[in-house]
Amino acid sequence: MKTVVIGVIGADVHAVGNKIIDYVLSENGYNVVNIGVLSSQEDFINAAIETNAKAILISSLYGHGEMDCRFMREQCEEAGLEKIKLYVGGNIVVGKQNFKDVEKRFKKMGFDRIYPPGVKIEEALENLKEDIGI
Amino acid sequence: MKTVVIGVIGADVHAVGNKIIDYVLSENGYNVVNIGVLSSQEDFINAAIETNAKAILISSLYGHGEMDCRFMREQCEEAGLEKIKLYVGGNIVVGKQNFKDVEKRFKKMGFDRIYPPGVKIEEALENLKEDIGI
Amino acid sequence: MVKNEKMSMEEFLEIREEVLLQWPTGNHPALNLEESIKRLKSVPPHKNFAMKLRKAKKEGVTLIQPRAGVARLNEHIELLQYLEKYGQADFLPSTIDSYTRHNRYENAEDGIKESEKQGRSLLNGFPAVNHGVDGCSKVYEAVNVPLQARHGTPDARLLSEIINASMWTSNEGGGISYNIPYSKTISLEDTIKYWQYVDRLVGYYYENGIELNREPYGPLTGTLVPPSISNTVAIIESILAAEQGVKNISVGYGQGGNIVQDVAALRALEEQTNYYLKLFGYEDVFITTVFHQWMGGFPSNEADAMGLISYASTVAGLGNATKMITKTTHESEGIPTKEANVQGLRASKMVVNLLKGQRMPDSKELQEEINQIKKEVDSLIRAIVKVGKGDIAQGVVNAFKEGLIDIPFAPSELNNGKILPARDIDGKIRILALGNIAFTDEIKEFHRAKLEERARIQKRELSIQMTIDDIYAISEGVLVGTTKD
Amino acid sequence: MVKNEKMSMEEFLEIREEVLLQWPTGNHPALNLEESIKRLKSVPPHKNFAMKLRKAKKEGVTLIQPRAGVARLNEHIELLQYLEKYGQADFLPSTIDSYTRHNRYENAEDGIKESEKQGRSLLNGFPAVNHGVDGCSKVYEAVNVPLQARHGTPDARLLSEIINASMWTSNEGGGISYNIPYSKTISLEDTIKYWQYVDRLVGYYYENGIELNREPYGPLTGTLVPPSISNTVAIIESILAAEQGVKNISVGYGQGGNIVQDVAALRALEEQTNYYLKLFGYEDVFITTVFHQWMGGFPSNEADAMGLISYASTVAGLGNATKMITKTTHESEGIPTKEANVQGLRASKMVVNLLKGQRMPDSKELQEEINQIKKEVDSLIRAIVKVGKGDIAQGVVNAFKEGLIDIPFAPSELNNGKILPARDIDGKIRILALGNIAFTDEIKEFHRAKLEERARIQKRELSIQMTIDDIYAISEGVLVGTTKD
Ligand code: B12
Ligand code: B12
Repeated sequence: MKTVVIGVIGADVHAVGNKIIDYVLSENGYNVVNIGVLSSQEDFINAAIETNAKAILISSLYGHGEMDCRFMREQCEEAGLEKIKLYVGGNIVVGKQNFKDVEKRFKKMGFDRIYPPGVKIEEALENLKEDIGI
Repeated sequence: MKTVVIGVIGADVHAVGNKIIDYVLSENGYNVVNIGVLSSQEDFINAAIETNAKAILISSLYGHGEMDCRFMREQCEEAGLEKIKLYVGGNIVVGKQNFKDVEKRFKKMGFDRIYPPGVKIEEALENLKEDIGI
Repeated sequence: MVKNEKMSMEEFLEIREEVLLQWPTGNHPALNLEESIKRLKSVPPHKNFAMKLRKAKKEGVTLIQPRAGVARLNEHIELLQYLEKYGQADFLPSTIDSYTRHNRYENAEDGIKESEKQGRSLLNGFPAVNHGVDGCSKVYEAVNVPLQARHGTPDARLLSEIINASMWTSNEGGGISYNIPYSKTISLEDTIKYWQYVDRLVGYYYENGIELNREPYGPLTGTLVPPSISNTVAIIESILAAEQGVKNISVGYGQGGNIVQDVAALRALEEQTNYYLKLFGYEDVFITTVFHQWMGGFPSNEADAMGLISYASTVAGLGNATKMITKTTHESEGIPTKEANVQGLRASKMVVNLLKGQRMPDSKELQEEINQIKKEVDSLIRAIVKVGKGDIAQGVVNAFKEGLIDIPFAPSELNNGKILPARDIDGKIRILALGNIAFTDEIKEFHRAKLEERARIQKRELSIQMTIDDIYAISEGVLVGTTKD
Repeated sequence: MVKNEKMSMEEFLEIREEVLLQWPTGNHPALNLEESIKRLKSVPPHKNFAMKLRKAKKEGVTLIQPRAGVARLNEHIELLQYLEKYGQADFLPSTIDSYTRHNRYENAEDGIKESEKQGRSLLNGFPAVNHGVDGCSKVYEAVNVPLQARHGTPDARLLSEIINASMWTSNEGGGISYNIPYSKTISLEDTIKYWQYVDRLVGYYYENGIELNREPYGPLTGTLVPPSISNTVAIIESILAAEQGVKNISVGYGQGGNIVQDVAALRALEEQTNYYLKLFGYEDVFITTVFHQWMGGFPSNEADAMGLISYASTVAGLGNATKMITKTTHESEGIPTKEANVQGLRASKMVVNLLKGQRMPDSKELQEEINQIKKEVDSLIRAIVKVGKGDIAQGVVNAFKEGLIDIPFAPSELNNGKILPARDIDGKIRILALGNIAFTDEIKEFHRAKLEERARIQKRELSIQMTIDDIYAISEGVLVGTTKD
């Protein structure tokens, strides 16, 4: 059983999606470590190290995602998490923006997969299986 | 008391605005000759000749205004109505079009004043006073 | 003299010969009745208007239908496909252009040519007669939902022949509703006859195992029409249609603006249509209701229009209409683009979906309004039957002559044109000047009292200015007009 | 130990000194209370939230207010002016950014700088504390309608000081409603204290002749919250505020989706807030209701969103809410542009205007739902008073601890998090898993029966999947979710 860390980054308290992601990934055979809302980059990284997770799924809904996610990849590498997959989804920027641009910015920041608003976790399952197996 | 001919041109049966125009112009001191809906260019011209009208106010709501109004100015001239003022209003073309373009097309056809959708007759009163007095 | 009597097959076929000669497209192999029966039998249930309505009624849902029509065939097909795909339209229309409505097929032909030349539609609808069975059948083949002709044609006999043979399974209109609001001088005797023909055709198909839907046109002039007047017309036209053998009828009603009155009108309409059909001896007619989103002058701001469209959808849902005709954000300006049409459809669909299964609960106010409408309709129908000496067709002709029934703002010279509607203080539509309308004294008193109440509260006089203010009101974002001076 | 007792002036002033030191902008001459009283007294009635609400309540109209806030002062002012001018907003907000909500003023400062640099807002709201009294007063001067801070801040003491001194005459929030849905670990004792301070400030102004409005935050997590739960929180927060001397309170409720339940919830909320305030000895508190357009996940299609927004407006009108908070067509995507915000406002305004004076008539179904909600609220409040040994503040703290009151999907660890809501077959929100919620057996049985009925009709099991389907449902254009498998 593969382990994934999930949580909501920054000063963000949107809890609904997080609870559903927890339920759906668990139902689909993952060991889910849910650090919940209001989580810092360190919280994600520590949880991943402790549980030997294969992927970190960051949710950001409230708009500050771009600021909260800066240097996440670098922090992971510093902590020795070289091969960990980094996903981000929700409403990760402020306002209705062209998603292609947003994706580019987050790719540059080292994220492996970036999801636009409205992509449900059910739809991302395939990617996860592809990237880390079950 | 100045006389004006009003009516709805072509195969158009929109009667509500026509009834209001009749009422408002009469209230405001004009002798209104209302030839009603489904009126042809000849109907307008004959009424104007018979009543010595100073202006013809054509309504067209249903979209065929552009076709129905072709050569109206020429017909007037042929009938000896050289100085008559020609107004047109309502929804005079098909669809939501740029009004500047529409105005240009109708100016070219010899109309003196052209009104976009939503201009109520009350708002055109000033123009009428200016053009033909009361 | 027109009578409410089933047209004999001989008479029908005799007229038919002439009708098919009115324009070259009347000469088409599919217009052989045996052939058209075969074609219509091939229509699957999901593309049959009558069947889809039966299903919707059973499920208690409100389905949606836009208005749409352009001059050129290919453009028209693209338009309908777009509305089906992106607008989730449950039914598709073909709104017919105004030249065709007045049987001016030459003008329509010019319109098509001019539209081809300019690459944009110069007609305000789809000229179905000119496109003929070939064109109309292509439209049918191109879509996956039932098709209906929507028009306003006093004499729609050739049009109806063509669209039915093209497997369009519904047709809007009626001898009154497509005359008085849509014409100036054509006699009611004539238009009732014309529509008896149209209905007889549908009845004939029914005898041959094909159920088609017919829809009397409910909103009439779309402008402050009191519910009892439009409901009366819908009921009469249903009776006239039933006599000719029509078995699947949708009665329509245009939004008035007050939600209680509108729900009451829908309920009264359905109940009384069923009641009167039975009373007149028509037993197995299947009735559904159609709600038209606000038919009067629209606000020009597009967001305002969306608000109005969605509010109307709420009423249709709570009033349990089986079908709703949608408007668009371009309404006040001109024929909508397909994108604007889709916006109206989607907003409407969203609302009726959320209201699935939700109804306005029964209440004293609702019941009172239902009773009021029914009382008025009873009063009008009684008068019509009386002046028709028992014949409802003859009754209608005479009732209009005497102004016993009178449609506000109608262009027709056959209409008395003496009544003036206005809203009461709640926004319910009442009648300010009653003309010669066949209401009992009690009803007349009720209307006067309601409008005097408004005059008192608004501190203004009872006058035509009230009506004018109310005509402008909704487009200016209020329901009950306030005085301008 | 927190108690529902009026804070003494000494304690208030003592805390105040510390609060004003939390960030440099706390040091401003206008924050001298004598000075701020003078400033607040200069606010004309049309810019005073409390007064405008009193007027609206008297006239029976529904006024509208958007959400809006950006990082930079000038941009924020332009935004509000735009919403007032083109959106016809009756009240203006300043939605506060999330860093400020968590008292992370350094982060907010970074956000402002970064926003200046990039020329677009990188914050999700207006950082009022950082902009201080000078900035906030400029906002006040720039608009012609009352201003309110809308946020989600567990400790909003400094923020409240600054906005009140800047002549913003309303403040949203409360010790429960701005804790449980907006925080993870902050204790209720603390947040209740913080909000007692905020209320005490308002009470102090009232003692000095200035009436300000306060608004407990109604929708909580905005996600399938059963009306009795949010109403209970609103009532409790009203009592807590009244104790501190607040006299003008707006209680809020977020649209659930079923129109009868929503109207019932609004009516029960107003009636019970008044009832309980009197019961607890607070006599002259003026209560209005606020209706929030759908607070859960929105549909992504903009026309769908317009439908939902307008449907919500119909409910607010028929339910006679005095204020409505509007949403936009960008809701599912991100902070709206000003144009999108205006569209939502205008559609909303159109609908509430058309519904002016129209109410949902009383009916058996409505009355039953009102009674049901009231019974549940009574049951919850009784339990809270009991575990508080008569003190409502203490009661809330203990009730949350024991899960007697429980808010679905809340992020807070203080919340039991054991209840799961789901819709019954009519779309009314009921509770599937009841956790330890303080309902009588009769109420529990009612909820079970309602959901079993749905399970039976939908031929599915009672499970968490029902809840999940319902969470997605409205954004997918239906009210009651259907099973995915
Ligand atoms: C009510 C209505 C009807 C009623 C008319 C009842 C009747 N017999 O009167 C019914 C339902 C029958 C109807 C039918 C049709 N209609 Co119609 N109708 C309307 C609607 C909703 C309101 C019109 C109205 O009464 N407004 C209130 C009055 C007071 O305003 P008004 O007519 O605009 O007139 C005022 C001003 O325009 C101005 N004015 C008018 N003329 C003039 C002239 C001058 C010189 C001046 C200064 C001012 C002026 O002063 C008037 C008083 O203030 C409009 C759309 C809208 N405006 O919201 C569509 C509309 C006019 N209809 C339209 C169409 C296409 C039709 C139909 C072809 C098809 C259909 N949709 O069913 C048929 C046509 C029938 C025919 N042969 O004419 C289109 C026209 C499209 C276009 N131009 O691109 C419109 C714009 C709707 C749309 N967006 O598609 N309609
Ligand atoms: C409910 C809600 C709230 C509730 C949250 C309650 C709670 N504690 O959970 C309340 C009312 C408290 C709230 C508050 C705020 N909110 Co809010 N909220 C919403 C809303 C309406 C729905 C969110 C939701 O629950 N959706 C349902 C769940 C199931 O979907 P989801 O969260 O999107 O998650 C799914 C997918 O996105 C995906 N997913 C999520 N994360 C990830 C990660 C990965 C890796 C993958 C693969 C998938 C994935 O899977 C999830 C399950 O399928 C959204 C707008 C919308 N979507 O309609 C705004 C929204 C998210 N909120 C917003 C904002 C700004 C705020 C506030 C700052 C201000 C305000 N409006 O009051 C505060 C912020 C508080 C804070 N500090 O965080 C903005 C964000 C703007 C932006 N990004 O530009 C939004 C988009 C609204 C808007 N358009 O303005 N909010």
